[in-house]
Amino acid sequence: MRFGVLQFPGSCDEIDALHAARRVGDAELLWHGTQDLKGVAAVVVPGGFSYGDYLRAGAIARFAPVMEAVISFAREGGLVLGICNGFQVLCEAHLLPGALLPNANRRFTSRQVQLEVVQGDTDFTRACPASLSIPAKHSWGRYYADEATLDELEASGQVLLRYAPTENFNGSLRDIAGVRNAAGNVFGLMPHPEHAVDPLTGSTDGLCIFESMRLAMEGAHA
Amino acid sequence: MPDVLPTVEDALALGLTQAEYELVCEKQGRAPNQVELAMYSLLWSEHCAYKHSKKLLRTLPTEGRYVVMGPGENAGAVDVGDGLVCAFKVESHNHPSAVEPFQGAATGVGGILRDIFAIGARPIAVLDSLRFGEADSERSRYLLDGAVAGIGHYGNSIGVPTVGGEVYFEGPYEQNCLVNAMALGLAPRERLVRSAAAGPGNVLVLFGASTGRDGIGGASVLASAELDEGDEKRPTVQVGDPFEEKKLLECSLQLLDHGLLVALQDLGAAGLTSSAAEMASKGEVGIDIDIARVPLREPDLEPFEVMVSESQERMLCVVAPEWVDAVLALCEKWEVNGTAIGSVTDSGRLRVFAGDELVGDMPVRALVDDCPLYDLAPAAPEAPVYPAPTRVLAEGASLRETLPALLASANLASRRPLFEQYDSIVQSRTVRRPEQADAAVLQIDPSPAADSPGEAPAARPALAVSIDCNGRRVAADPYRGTIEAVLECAANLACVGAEPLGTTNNLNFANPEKPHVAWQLSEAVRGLGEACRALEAPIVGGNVSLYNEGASGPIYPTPVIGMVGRLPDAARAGRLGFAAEGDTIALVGPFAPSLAASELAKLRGEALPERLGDIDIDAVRCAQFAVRGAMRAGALSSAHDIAEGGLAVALAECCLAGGLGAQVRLDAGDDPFATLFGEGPGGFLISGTANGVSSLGRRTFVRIIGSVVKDSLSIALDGEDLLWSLSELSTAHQALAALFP
Amino acid sequence: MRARVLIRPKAGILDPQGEAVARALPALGFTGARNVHIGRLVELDVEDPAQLDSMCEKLLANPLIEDYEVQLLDPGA
Amino acid sequence: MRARVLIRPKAGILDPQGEAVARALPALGFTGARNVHIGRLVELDVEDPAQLDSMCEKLLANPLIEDYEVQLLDPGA
Ligand SMILES: Nc1ncnc2c1ncn2[C@@H]1O[C@H](COP(=O)(O)OP(=O)(O)O)[C@@H](O)[C@H]1O
Ligand SMILES: [Mg+2]
Repeated sequence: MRFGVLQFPGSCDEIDALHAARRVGDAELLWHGTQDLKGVAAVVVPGGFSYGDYLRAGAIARFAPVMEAVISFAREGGLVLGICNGFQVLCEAHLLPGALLPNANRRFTSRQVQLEVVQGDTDFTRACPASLSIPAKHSWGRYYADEATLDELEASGQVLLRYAPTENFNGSLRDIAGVRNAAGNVFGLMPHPEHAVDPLTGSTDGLCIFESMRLAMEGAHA
Repeated sequence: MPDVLPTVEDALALGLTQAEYELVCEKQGRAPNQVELAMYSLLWSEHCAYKHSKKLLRTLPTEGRYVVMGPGENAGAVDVGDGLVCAFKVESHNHPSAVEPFQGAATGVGGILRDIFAIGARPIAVLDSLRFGEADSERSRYLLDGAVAGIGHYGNSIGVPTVGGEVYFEGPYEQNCLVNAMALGLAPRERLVRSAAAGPGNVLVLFGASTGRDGIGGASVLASAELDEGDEKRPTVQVGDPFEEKKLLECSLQLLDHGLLVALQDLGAAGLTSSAAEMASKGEVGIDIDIARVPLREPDLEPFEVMVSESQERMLCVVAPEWVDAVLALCEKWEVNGTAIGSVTDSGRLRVFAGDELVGDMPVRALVDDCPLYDLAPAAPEAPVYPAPTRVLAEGASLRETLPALLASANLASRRPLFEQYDSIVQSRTVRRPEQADAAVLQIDPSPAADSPGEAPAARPALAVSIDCNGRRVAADPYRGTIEAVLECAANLACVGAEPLGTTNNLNFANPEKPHVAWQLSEAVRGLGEACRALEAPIVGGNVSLYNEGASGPIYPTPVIGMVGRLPDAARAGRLGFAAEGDTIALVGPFAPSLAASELAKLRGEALPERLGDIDIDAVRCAQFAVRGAMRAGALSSAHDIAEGGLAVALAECCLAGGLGAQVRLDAGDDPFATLFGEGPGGFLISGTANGVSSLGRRTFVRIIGSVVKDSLSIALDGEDLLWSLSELSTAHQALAALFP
Repeated sequence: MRARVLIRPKAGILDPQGEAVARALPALGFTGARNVHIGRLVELDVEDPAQLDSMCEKLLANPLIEDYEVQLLDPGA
Repeated sequence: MRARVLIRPKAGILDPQGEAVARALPALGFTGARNVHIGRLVELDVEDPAQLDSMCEKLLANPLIEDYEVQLLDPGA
């Protein structure tokens, strides 16, 4: 039951994600230049600035050798979690619908946000309570998809997390903080659950996402 | 190489004096050529040679039980236990930030981070210290916006949290803003590396970004005439690339982990010139550099330009010949350009080649050690140096009106609109974020082993850090004002339960050749040394930035103090906010509030006083000791030091941070305004259970003044009852949001 | 051959940068500016201009949120 | 009148964005791209095109590190 956490040269939160995953299971880093996922049962695409992200967040990272492997892994049903920059990368790689745009407030913003768990019966949220307090920190976090796509995402239960009223500082459409793909095995969110796993450094509300993934991995192997 | 040698006029234009130029000729045994003159002019500049400050700096205490590396290296370092050291330093990027605030501040952060990993430490935190003109000035707002965005851009992108800082708005900084950045890093003790080159025959490897005309500024007078013709003045703004630096950082640390380096040095001010010369000087060796091998970003750089370019994100290392391939291979892994550009020699000379041609040849000693040092001619000013500020608080404002006015003033309002632009939590060490406590607290191990069930959780050692300086108080009294700045840093550490390990400082002053500035500088350094000695918090490094003045006069003297401390258990790190209804509130320490040089005096448009009140450093230290001890023992719910705005502002801050109110009774004293809003060192506001609070009693002054209540702040002052709702205070406190539309 | 790519936010997508500029202009005394939009400009030398469209689709622009326009610049210019 | 402003990093100034794209292109199979530079594109309606230069100097561009070029677009276009 191992998590693999991708490491790009400009990743920043990969060690945090590694340690968060280790609270519920085994985890190791996967270098961006490799195509070998080393048999992990779930992949985490972490936060940071993968390749500097100067052009558009996530635009260059999606072409990394490791992403080719992640794309096949996801197509075969493997669990993939994208956090912040990882979410952007997964959207750019078309593993998730929509795109992320610069924050409506035009600034990098770092803030503890209150989230509502919209779907509690998924591989990423099964262990979560109804609401979570988790930090968000980004400058490109405005979730966008066209109206038809948004309707469909909502109708098919693909919106897993929403910003609670007044918490949506980045201007995400329909307050979307996290979405999954239609198959249900790929999930991206802008807030950072890996930074909410220890009471000493904040809340522990993020742990439930890793815990949900662990349950899913065990279920898949049972 | 041009046949014509530069003239004495060129030397003067480059900032050397006539006498210095003659000394250069004497050391060279001839007139220097273009490359040599460019290099001398930079290494003999105030910035590199500390001509006006070195003698003073020698008076500072630099040794102590925790010091592992003192001044002289890229950063200082202190022992933090478990085989680890903490490296830290503060540095200024004032001038570049005044020219282009975003890039200036961003590259300031980049520069201080390189100093940290140049000694082998992984950067774990950044703090910023900013000064601008009054907040209603358009230029101040432009500079503030750019500087904050730039700091955030660099720190956020490279994955180092910005955990604290300070910003003040005062008229004397209008034409000369200050942008100082401090960084901390951690290293296993055995990974620490020095910058001294050694081993003739060893290879000099330059790695990182390619070299362009960045920051050539002053030296551009040397550019050959043909190139200048018709050319508009070349842009020399340095642009930061945090992604390049992130790779450089990881690459540098891996090179050290693999034991591949003899010495490591960052390229900062004066680029290759200063890095190579410093490395050679510290190792008492010579260095040959072939500039033809330096990777260039644009063609046609002249030899002197390559030597003085301040292109960012570059490092220089010394490698034994047999390890060069391994070094270059690691550079390749991190997609960092690495090139062997020279070698260590036993000649004691710095020789610059362009291919086969020798284009510069200088004794290392002359370059680094022989710049003349100057004595200051200090004299206290006879007339006030700084004009009184404009009055902004209505005449006759009541006690009740004054508190929200202070909370809304630019120097006191919440810094949230700034620090929300910084990632303060990446790396998972941040136990206290901005506005949670007086000092930032970082646990040393971000992923401690899980506690075994049934056993008490293991203690998690942590670092605490604070950066501080109230320039107005230093202007009023450089000696006592500087002592106060050091005491305030230590007080901030005490509030979270931390004991000081070491201190860094950035001396931002105006032109030291002016007697009153020389006086400010020497008085400040005297205070700095005295306070650091008393607190046993020695100086392990720092920076000096002089000539900060504009047409309308000098900046406030601003010796920015950064202090790092340690606490045994992050689980007991103090908070500043009131935590529980019913808790007892006490005023602790030898606090003697006065309105002299206070924030209220500023709002009232009062000129600076002639001096500050006397300070009993020992009594202050006892209070800090008591607060620290009680916090470590888990006896307190909160602790906050009383600073700008005095007791009433401190009370309001504790209320707002905790989302609770307070009910307090005080003696009005001679002047109720001084009682509520007077400032001075040594005061703490603590809360806790009655038992917890009384545990401090024997060691310092403790006055119980009230208790924590639900949702308003009330102060009974003899006959007068004052009441504010939390929402009124909170609205006032958020005033800075208006600066970031 | 020198080429220029103009990349603009798709119509209908909120453009906070453009709006901020539109808000800031009057304060500086510039009146009458409207419909301000901010995008990206990419300029590069290419050997094979036929590749430009696919470069845009794959990397330079995100067709979901951005439109692009390729201009080939006169080599003599 | 519709106007377009092209804002580019000044020659000689480091352009990390352009370098990042130049490095990424070959990996995607696009060879031969050189001198890649990334700037900003501002498009707006103005009443008085004579104001554009001063708008650029004051707000749209950062003249210290950027050059700008104003294009007036044919109103019929
Ligand atoms: N105010 C000061 N107090 C103590 N040490 C200082 C001070 N200013 C500079 N130093 C020390 O002098 C040395 C040279 O500083 P600096 O030129 O800023 O180094 P660098 O080029 O590595 O940034 C450093 O070791 C620094 O710590
Ligand atoms: Mg250095």
